[in-house]
Amino acid sequence: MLELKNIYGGYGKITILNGVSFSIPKASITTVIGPNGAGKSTVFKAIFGLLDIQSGQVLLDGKDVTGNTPRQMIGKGVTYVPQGRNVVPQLSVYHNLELGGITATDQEQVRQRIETVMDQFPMLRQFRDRKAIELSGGQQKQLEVARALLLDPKLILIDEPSIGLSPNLVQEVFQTLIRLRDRGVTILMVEQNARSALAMSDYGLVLELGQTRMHDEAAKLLADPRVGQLFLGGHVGGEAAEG
Amino acid sequence: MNAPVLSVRNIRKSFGGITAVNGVSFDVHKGEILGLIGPNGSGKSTLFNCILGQLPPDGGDVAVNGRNVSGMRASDLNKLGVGRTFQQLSVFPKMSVLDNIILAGQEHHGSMLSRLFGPGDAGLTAEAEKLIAFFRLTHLRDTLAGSLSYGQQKLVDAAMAFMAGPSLVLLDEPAGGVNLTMLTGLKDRLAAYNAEHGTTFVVIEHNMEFVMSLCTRIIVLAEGSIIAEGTPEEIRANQTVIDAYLGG
Amino acid sequence: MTDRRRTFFILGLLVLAIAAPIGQGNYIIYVLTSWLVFAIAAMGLNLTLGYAGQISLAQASFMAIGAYVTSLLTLAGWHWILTLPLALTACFVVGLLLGYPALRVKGHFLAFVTLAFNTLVFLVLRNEDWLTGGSYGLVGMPRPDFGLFSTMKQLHFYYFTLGVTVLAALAMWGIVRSPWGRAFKALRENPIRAESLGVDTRRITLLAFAIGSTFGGLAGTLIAPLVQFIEPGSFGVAHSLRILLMVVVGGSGYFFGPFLGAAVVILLPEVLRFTEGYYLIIYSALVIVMLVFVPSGLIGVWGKLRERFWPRHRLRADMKEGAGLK
Amino acid sequence: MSQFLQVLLSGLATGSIYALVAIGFTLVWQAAQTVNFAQGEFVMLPAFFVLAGMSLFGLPFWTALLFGLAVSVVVLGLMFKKLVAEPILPHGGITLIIATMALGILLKESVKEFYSAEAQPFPSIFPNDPINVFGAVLSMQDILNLVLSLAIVVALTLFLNRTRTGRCMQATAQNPAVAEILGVNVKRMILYAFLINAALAALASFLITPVYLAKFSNGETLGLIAFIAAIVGGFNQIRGALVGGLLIGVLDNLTAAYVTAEYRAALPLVLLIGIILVRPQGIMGTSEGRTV
Amino acid sequence: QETVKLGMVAELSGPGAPAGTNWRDGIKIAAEEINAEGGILGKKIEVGEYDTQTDPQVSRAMVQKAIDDGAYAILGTIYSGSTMVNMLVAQQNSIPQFVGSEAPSIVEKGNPFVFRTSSGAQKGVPALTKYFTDTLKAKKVGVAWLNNEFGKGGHDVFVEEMKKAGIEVVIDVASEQAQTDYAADVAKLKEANPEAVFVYMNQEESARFLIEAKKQGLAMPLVGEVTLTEAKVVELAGAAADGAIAHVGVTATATEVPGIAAFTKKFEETFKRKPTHDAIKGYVGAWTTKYVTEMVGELDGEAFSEKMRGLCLKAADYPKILLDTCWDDRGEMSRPSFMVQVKDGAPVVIGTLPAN
Ligand SMILES: Nc1ncnc2c1ncn2[C@@H]1O[C@H](COP(=O)(O)OP(=O)(O)OP(=O)(O)O)[C@@H](O)[C@H]1O
Ligand SMILES: Nc1ncnc2c1ncn2[C@@H]1O[C@H](COP(=O)(O)OP(=O)(O)OP(=O)(O)O)[C@@H](O)[C@H]1O
Ligand SMILES: [Mg+2]
Ligand SMILES: [Mg+2]
Repeated sequence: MLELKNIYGGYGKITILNGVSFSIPKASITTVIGPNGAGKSTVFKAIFGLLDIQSGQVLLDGKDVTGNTPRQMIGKGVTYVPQGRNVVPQLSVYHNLELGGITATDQEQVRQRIETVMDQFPMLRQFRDRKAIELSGGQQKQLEVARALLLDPKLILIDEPSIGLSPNLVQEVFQTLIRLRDRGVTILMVEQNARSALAMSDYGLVLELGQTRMHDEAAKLLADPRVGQLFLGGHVGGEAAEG
Repeated sequence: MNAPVLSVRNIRKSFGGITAVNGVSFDVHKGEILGLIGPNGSGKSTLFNCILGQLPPDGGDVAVNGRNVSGMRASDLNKLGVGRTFQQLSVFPKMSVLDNIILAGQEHHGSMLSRLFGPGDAGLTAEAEKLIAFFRLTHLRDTLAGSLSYGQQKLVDAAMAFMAGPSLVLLDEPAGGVNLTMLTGLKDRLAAYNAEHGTTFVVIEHNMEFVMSLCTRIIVLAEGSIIAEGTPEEIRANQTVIDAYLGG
Repeated sequence: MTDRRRTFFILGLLVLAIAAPIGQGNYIIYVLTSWLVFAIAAMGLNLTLGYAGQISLAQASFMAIGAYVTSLLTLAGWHWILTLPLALTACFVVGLLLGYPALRVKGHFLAFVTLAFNTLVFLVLRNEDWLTGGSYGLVGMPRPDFGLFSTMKQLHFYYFTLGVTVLAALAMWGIVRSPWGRAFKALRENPIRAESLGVDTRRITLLAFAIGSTFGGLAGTLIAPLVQFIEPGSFGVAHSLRILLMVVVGGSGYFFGPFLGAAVVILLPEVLRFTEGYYLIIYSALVIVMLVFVPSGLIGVWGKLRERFWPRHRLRADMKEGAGLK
Repeated sequence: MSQFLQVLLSGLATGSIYALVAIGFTLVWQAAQTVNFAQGEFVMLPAFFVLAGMSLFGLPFWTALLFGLAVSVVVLGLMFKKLVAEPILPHGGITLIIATMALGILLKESVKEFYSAEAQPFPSIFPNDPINVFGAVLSMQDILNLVLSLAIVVALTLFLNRTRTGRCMQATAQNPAVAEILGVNVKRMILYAFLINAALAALASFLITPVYLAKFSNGETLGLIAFIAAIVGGFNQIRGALVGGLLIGVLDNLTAAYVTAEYRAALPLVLLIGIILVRPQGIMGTSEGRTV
Repeated sequence: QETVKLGMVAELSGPGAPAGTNWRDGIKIAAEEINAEGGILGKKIEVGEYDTQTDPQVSRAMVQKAIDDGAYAILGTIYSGSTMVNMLVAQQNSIPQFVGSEAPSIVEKGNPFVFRTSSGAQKGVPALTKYFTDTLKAKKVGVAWLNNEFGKGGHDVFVEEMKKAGIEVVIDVASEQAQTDYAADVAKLKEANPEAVFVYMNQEESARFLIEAKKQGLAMPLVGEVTLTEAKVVELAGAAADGAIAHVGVTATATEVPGIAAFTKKFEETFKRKPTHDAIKGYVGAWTTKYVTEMVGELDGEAFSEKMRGLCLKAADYPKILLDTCWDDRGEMSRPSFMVQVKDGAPVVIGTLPAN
């Protein structure tokens, strides 16, 4: 489905990605983990056309999409939820959602989907006409996640959806991702909430120093003592994370 | 008995029809690590902003060490030893990591004038470097803080909170985006600091593992009001909290 | 730049500044002197704009205040050196006042508020002619005489101005290198966060304006004896804009930016003389081109060129620490 | 009494001109979140395109107007966007503001050097016959200015808030990075904003130049007063421009007639400072919301 | 020395550009003619152009530069504010200077090197007084003026003169440079209803004022000094300018004077527009430099200024001086002047006033 071949790239003169290669199959969830600053978000930017790639290739369904613009990527069925806060501050919640489906040809369908996601995140309906900037941090994140679900994507790139979400909503988001995967959508996710994320994923990917260190079934990574020691807070095989 | 380090009485705040904080009162005593949790939009950040002078509350009082500080500006509160972090990333993007951290401490050293005529770093470089090393950012010491990754900025933010040697720190989601290993370090550091200096912490966090293992007492907020209060064990077992927040 | 190289560089500049006017005609010396004067004004604005991030289009009005105070008093027989503290204090105080709107608005709003202030000062200077001479201005201010060293001659006045400039630059250097400088930057980057870290942003904002304005006033106290004529029109909004462009063209937020910027603005008409009336067109077009390619100003050009022609790809800094997972 | 009425009505007429220009400011703000310091020059220039069309190509007046409109849209819309706004926007708002200051000088000086330094007469589009209103005199032109600025405010407000394209423009202005990852055609939205702005500037130019006369320096005060009108009215609401423009026009005339002519120019400035101190978002403006 | 250098220092950019460019172009014509006649004392003249950007400080630098470049005489500047500063520099270097400024104070500073090319406001405006007393027989007048250093000069002299003549100034309206909205000004004049209004503004302001006056139906005579009836004003104001009256020193419309007619023709051919009085002033300044230098017989600034004081040149002997002209010992000039009125879109000379 998605394949990265030996990607090098970075910001200005600094090379951050030093040969990232991996491929993920269709209809799977892959979680990327790694220390802060490893380059996880940078990989997502590289895929989505937001980074100058010095060398290497990004293949989507076998076709070379290296250097495509974000608009082209959306056209090919890829959506992206970046890290941090990404709402349009002065537009209402509803209009923010509407923007999520701006590229769709069938606006009627978008409207229906908006109703669906508002059922899923009732807060959105409650605050439908408030400016997005007025929402709390977690509410804004809900809005963003909901917005990414409005199109019918083939591939979702989602960068740390759990930041700021309350535990029950993290579960809700993860459940939604699982349902999507079951419908055939491919999901590539970064999570620091790594133990619960890996627990629901098919594959795990460890990134360090801008290089892929490990790529394996999620369960195997969870069980790997070195991974636990280095990236999962040192409590290998300990009690499962709350939430 | 000593006055509580922080005493919040009946704070209320609403935004055009929405009541964000609805009469919240609680005390925090010296040396406590208090957790503040609750669903998204329950008013936690707003409460912090009201306590710390970033937002004027509609009503209620705040006292620090027995002294009424309602309406006091954030910078003055900070000089009383009250530090905080923000939920959003809030480093100074076009300043180096080192400068960010020195800045967090400099206003506590000497008078305004002595800061003009004294040394350029107010004598804080060594202390700042220790913190940078602890958070594994040494290689980024002279990098502009704005070009760090999300988690790294979060760490710089946390480091700044330690810089002034405060007696009370309010942390708004310090763990979000921080790698689990680093998070363990942060937690240990907070606990050690608390034990060593008797510093009091109030922590908003959605990461339950972090909250439960760090905090001595937890307050749960929902729709602007306190719905539960107790030890981590009590909270974990509280059905109302599970329904409103933790989920099944 | 290492400290040693920087010291050499600065000494070199100083020698250059001392040697520059020797053997030149009066006109060239006059131009060099006004370069120094405007560099001082731009240095002040650079503190307000470049370091503290508060855009101000009122710097010319502080030159006006400095110039009028000095002129009125020297015409009344005071010695320049005695008028100086008065002029600077006046500018400091008015600068504090100008800072007040900045506590409420930022960016372009502030630009227009300060612009409005500049116009108000202009109107007062023009309309209160009992004091200021109105639109006829004031003429014939004496140049200061320091016993053995009289500045009546153009060259002497240049060295006098150079001396003042060096002192002003040292003062500015002290300010931006101190914790105050860091607080100014913090104000520019994230005032709310700065406030929560104990930076009294209100005071720092007002100071950013007051100190910047004082430098403007200092430039004013020099322009009065230099030109020996002042009138309200010489301190209009267009001049504030000119000073702002000096700061930006040189490189705002860089210590030497204002010197470079002032040099360009003052000397460019000379270089472009052959283009006759077109030099303003060429100049403004060049400014736009520069902002497209080197938004950090001329000071950044060298870095940009080096990157363009000798690109150096750097490895990420944590690479040599090695991976945790082999 | 008739003097008062005259001053009031003339104030409204002048105010509607300020409003026309101020609309451009608020539009560019809502659609690109930047301020065009050359806006006054943008209004000065189209009249010269028309004059050039008439004198260089011998076009009849109405054709020359269309020609002027077309050239304005290309030069002040398309070229401004391609050559100035788009490359500089990523460097930040303040940089673009300064670039537009330089652009203002460039336009002004170019007109002066390549066309004329002197004022030029400009034919009026509407008959200039005076219309008597209870002893005060207005012209057809005055009334049309008022009606047009009102109509434009309504149309633009509807466009920005009620259409998807309008909202995409707002999104682009407020958070271009997000607009881009959502698939909004960011460049196109910026282009729309500047094209509309250019067309509006041209329209304003054609309406006001018969009264103001075509002169290279016309933009200086006009730009300043229009901007003040926009702030006073409320920068983030198109209708703020109308309110601010009319208010300043009327107050300016009243001051000149009844208070002081010497300090007449100070009035809008004092109003500006006053408004900013008591209500920074302007009379009609809404606050930008949460900051912490 | 091969050539005689003249420093043309004028407002080539900035708000003064219209005046400055005309001044320059007048001088260009003069320079061509002078060189065609063999230059000054047999040496070709070379005119260096220096742009003051309408900024007094720059103008000072430019005069300094012209002198550093070896200028024998300075031609300029026009804006009084600039002249006030830069004449100090010319004086220090003993360089004669012909200026286009009309502010009274210029010749009151005791500067022996400065000479006017048109009479100052304190001569021009009093010439008008007679018109108010004798022709209009006015008892109550109004004044509308531009509040800058040009307008204020005229305004002050006018108010003084009216006081002396026993005429009451019932309404006094100041306006701003580049003002576009004259509604309040005209409404005030209309309300006060004086018998005549003295209008003292620059060209475009005059035109805008006339347009608004027509719109509101201001009925009394509008009388100005120089600018009000200039071709440019008439072009801008169109029909609204009809009836406006002004006193002018020299004017391109005074075609019955042969020198002026010839100059006007040449200017129109070269520059495709009508010359303003600034163009004529520049022209006269350049020619005077030639005439007087050749009287002195050598290039000597001191001797030149000595000669100029109290000098009278007759147009019959010195045709390019255009009209009989005298300079007093302060550098003030006097020559006959004209009353002009706009009729059917063209200024027409309605009377001649003797030199005063
Ligand atoms: N805009 C930028 N300019 C320069 N360097 C950057 C920029 N953004 C990130 N970097 C650097 O690139 C490296 C990787 O950043 P990235 O954001 O990809 O990390 P990450 O793995 O997502 O970390 P985190 O878990 O903290 O989100 C970091 O060292 C960071 O300093
Ligand atoms: N400036 C504002 N204007 C309008 N509403 C606001 C504003 N600030 C906060 N609110 C509202 O107040 C409520 C509480 O917000 P707050 O940020 O305190 O929540 P929180 O508990 O911190 O949530 P989270 O866990 O998501 O950060 C929310 O419904 C929010 O929409
Ligand atoms: Mg990341
Ligand atoms: Mg919050």
